[in-house]
Amino acid sequence: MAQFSRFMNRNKLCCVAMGFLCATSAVAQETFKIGIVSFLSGQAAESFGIPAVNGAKVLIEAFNKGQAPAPFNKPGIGGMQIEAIYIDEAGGATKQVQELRNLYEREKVDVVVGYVGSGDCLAVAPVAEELKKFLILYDCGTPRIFEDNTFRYVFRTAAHATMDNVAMARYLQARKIPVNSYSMINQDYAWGQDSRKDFMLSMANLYPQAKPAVDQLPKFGAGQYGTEISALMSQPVDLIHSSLWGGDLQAFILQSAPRGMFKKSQVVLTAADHVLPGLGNKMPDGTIIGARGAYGLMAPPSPLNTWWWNTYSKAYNVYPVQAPYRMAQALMGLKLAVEKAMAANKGKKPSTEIMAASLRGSEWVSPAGTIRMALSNGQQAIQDTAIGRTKWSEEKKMVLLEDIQRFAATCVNPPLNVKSEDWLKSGFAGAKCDSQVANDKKPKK
Amino acid sequence: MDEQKVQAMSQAFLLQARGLNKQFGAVVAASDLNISIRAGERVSLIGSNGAGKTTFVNMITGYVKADSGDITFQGQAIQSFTPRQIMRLGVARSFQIPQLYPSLSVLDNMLVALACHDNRLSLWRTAHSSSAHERAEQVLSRFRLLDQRQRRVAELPGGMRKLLDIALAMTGEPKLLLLDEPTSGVAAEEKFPMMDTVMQALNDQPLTTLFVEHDMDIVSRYCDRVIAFYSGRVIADDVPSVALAQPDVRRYVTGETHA
Amino acid sequence: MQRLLISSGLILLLGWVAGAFLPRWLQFMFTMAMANGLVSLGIVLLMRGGVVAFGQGLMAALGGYAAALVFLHWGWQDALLLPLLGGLVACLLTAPFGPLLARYRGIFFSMLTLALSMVGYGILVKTDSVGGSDGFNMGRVTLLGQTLADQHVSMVLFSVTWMFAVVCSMLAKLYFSSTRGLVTQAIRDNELRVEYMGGSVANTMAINFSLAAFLGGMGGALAVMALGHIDPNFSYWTTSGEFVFVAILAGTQSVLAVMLSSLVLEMVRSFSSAYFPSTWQLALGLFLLLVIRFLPEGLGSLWTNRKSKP
Amino acid sequence: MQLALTILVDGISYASWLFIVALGLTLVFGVLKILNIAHGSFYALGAYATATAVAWVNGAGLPPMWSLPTMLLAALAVALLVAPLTERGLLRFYYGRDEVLLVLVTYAMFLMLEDTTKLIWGANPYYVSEPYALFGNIDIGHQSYVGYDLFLVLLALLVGAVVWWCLNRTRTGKIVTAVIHSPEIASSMGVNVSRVYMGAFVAGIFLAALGGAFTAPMISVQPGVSVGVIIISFAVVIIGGLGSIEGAAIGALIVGLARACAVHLMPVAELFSVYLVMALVLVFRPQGLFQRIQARKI
Repeated sequence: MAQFSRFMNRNKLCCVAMGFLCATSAVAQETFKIGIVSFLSGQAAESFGIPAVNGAKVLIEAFNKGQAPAPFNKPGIGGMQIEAIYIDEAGGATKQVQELRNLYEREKVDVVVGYVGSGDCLAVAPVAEELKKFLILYDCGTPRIFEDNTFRYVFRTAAHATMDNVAMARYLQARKIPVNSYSMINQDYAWGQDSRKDFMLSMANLYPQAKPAVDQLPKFGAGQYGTEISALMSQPVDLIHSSLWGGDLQAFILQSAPRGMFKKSQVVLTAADHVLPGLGNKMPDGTIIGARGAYGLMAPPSPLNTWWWNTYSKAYNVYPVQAPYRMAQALMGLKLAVEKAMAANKGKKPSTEIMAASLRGSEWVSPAGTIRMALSNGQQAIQDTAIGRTKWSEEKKMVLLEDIQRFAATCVNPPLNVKSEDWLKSGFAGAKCDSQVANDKKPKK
Repeated sequence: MDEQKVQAMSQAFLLQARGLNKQFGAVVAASDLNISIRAGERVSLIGSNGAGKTTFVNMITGYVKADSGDITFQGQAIQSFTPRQIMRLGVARSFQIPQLYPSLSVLDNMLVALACHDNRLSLWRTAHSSSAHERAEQVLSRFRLLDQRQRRVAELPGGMRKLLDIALAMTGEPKLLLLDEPTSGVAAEEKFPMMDTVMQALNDQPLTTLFVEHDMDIVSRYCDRVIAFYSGRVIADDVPSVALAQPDVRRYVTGETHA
Repeated sequence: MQRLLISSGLILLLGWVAGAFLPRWLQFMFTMAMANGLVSLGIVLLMRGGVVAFGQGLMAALGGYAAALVFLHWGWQDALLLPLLGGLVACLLTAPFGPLLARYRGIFFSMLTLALSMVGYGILVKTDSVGGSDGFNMGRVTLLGQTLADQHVSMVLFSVTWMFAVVCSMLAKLYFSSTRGLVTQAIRDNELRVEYMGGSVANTMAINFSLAAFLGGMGGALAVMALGHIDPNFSYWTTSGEFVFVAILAGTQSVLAVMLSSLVLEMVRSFSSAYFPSTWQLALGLFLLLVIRFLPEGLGSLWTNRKSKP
Repeated sequence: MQLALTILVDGISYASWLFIVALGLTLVFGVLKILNIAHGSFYALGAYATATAVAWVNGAGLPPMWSLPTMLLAALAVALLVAPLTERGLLRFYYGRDEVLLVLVTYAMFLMLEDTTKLIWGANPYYVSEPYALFGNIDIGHQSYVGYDLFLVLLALLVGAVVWWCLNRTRTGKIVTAVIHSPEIASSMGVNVSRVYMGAFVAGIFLAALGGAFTAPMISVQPGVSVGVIIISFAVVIIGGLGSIEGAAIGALIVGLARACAVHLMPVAELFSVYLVMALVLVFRPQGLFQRIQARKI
């Protein structure tokens, strides 16, 4: 009982301290408070959450010290020091809605950048809108968010998931890989189900003759794939598609490679770049993988990218993969937008209204290439993407990607005001695939 | 014999058990028991441990199903009934180990009994109505438990638990009352006062009583018929003086009590 | 009875007045706490009969989905109507299971309810028409035909939820002291004797199960109205686990304690995840252990002494 | 026919993995009457310990076969270090409480262990796939299986046999079974019940850790591995009957085969096949397959 009451008192103290903290941050203008929400625990922590948060930490530090290259070289955000609060995304949409409200109204943050889970994004978007607060979704995949609603204060600074599977299908076609039959294994929740649907529709457009064979939907976090692998291998197919990620993907590769699945069929993994550094030579050569953007090994070479690559690698002695890149492009877009807004606001800290207005429809250069807030009235980004083929390099002791092919954003994303699914069913109507950059060198480490 | 006669016979008896058999594994708890009880009788079942007394009571009250044979209560066959249905016909019992609601007060125990007996359980009508309290307290006073009514049963001494257990059985105003070793676990000097209380409480209404008992003094003092069990069979069935005098009874039953 | 009515009336008014002075985030936290509290109240109802439902999340999910779906498809948007409807749907859909579950006790009751809720979870994840695992959003409710402005919505939802919480608590209190309520406690102590007294254990258990379902559905609907979003996680076992925890923390002796515990849990979780972002589970777990260790009878035992009836 | 064979093999190999984990769960419940949600966390601990230990063995340049005993030792270490700590320092304060309350206690333990593991090993994935290649591949029908998976089947059989023998053929086993039946009587017969509790808990945790240890080579060890095994091993012991060894075996087989059938014949049903089986069994055998309802003396 004693401990118990003491515990409660500590919480009361917390509240008081917090109240005071809010008061100060409300009057003081020199800080810009960002709430950053991502997975710090659970299955998505290792592959997405923690790398993204790590990325945010180094980048914000660089921003505050003014060490980032132009045009990001102004210290902090327009001179305001950035103060970040990190929240764990684990625990379901219900918890996220509550914590988002607490971030805005208790912690008084100026903007929240976060959310990997599509369900979480769907849930929090209307809340930010109701509170008229600035919200940037940096990662989650589902197209539904902006296709089913219109928002003014909610943005997504990364392309939605449709791109991943369209690009994959286009890659197969561009590389003239024959596909007469294909099997699939995707997790049995929205991400997996959507990826599966997108891929089938894309294949129907580009490989009308290809027949889907085995169609596996293991539950999220299954861990054991022996049975699924048997099912997949029970039918000889040209191609095996999967949108598995993180621990599930790693387990799947570790268990299926020894059984010769990667030799029997061409395996394509739409979101697999983040497992390469860990898996190393356990990653079978010749696997075609996507990174949900031109990220990591597939990022277009540029001074900015080299800087980002080196900064992150130095801090965590592993190179950045999709998650940190996505976080970086969000924070960079935010920084520029806010600074533009401040300029318009005579150097004073701008209101949410102005900040949102200046991010809306804007575009900026990120380590992964140009990000354009092109869709859904300028709230939803499109970006170039790339697909590559794995190759273990003995001397570098790391998995490299070869046959990298880039796809222009307009080639793999639906045009303005067209729903992804309709676009897929329409046979990619209105896609512009002119500016295709073929394989080039990956940035030096 | 033909149906009418069976009917007629069983009408004459309040309770009738015919050809009851029950085995637990190798143990024979009842073999071809034929027992008939007339209304108003005070019968005591005696026998050494494992002779089948409690099993017989359990079979009558539906806790144990007989392997074969049938039981009629007021001419109605009840061997397939659940304890609940049998109780509803007017058969109440007390237990060797008092079956009470330890976390509730004595009064609440009675209120539960009343609520169940009235069989009109309500989601809103309070269980603590003044009429219910009256009825409960009336029964409690008959069993000399009135001043204990606010105590939690868990805190009651053994003798009082026994009384309350019987009191609960009585609230149903049963036609047949079965007492399973009412004095077991009660201190020797308390036995008689306790049985007096019980018997006075019973005297208030015409009630057939069947009780399982070890103490022969209690048997000869409080009942007018004795049925002696030995390994599942009835070895004697008569007025106490006669029954207790029988050699078999002396050998197998009372022998161990007065050696 | 009068006393109960008057006191609840006062509590209701007090809550409304106090709510108006709370910051919005706290208003929302209260709203969620009350909504969840109602779900847990259902568990407490069952606990008084000696069983703990580990699948109460399913009830909340059913109520929530029902409310959200009629909101979207039939245009029933009234904040007072939806919770009742949610409760009713949860109650009716699960009623068939009541008699079955009434046969189970202890860990088996818990596990069977858990299994059912997980099957429900699976089905919801599978159903694209309700958004699969991502669930879907529900718009803003109306109050007696009035649409609600941004700045009012959180206060209105708080008031509505508070009202349902208080009314249900009052009814629960009434039920606890009713004949069936008393028999429920007797069943926890000794169901054999209840049967021997001619009371039907099965009926009582089944009825409690349905009442619990109603409260769960209502709580779920209220939560969804506040969140504006529903997804299958409502029916996931960890969610049910939190509801159970609130019930245990409250104990079976006081209705007020249930709402309080629910609030305490929200607070602890929110602050620990804000101040120890990567070790909040550690903090929460520690808290659970301390409570179970030092408050075996639940918060309620702090102000209701064991002897007196609840 | 070919399909039937594949289903059988897949089912059995999944079942054997499940059995090792579930056995510990059912043992702990049988003796301590605790349905341990934290079981999954100990499974994870076993996997992490293995990751560290085997990495060290490989680093030391020892022959790969050494990694098998190493895994065993890793599991043992977890059991001997962590189990007594949690049992003495935590669980014993809650003995005799209601079963469901204890479920919550272990739920809290689960939350805490999740973060603790993260604090010790961080969030990065660990790989120890070397042992996975130890036994090469074996062809059964048209399928090529990894020898290691089939080795797990043998391991499961061995573990099952050993536990069965200990419980039924040794004096300690007799004592344990006595405690399972009635702690009161056992202690009145002079059995040191708390010692038995401790022992059983250590054994149970060892089995959990063992499961984790031997799964580590086929997965990437990282946060969240624990969650996956909890509910499914619950299903197994509930189906088999809480506290029953043969029950755990049969339960694991049922679940493994049910899942294999779902995956091969009706992939869309995989998500809830297990829960359906569990619900069905409970409906027809409320106490699980290997538990009988004992009448109470009145």
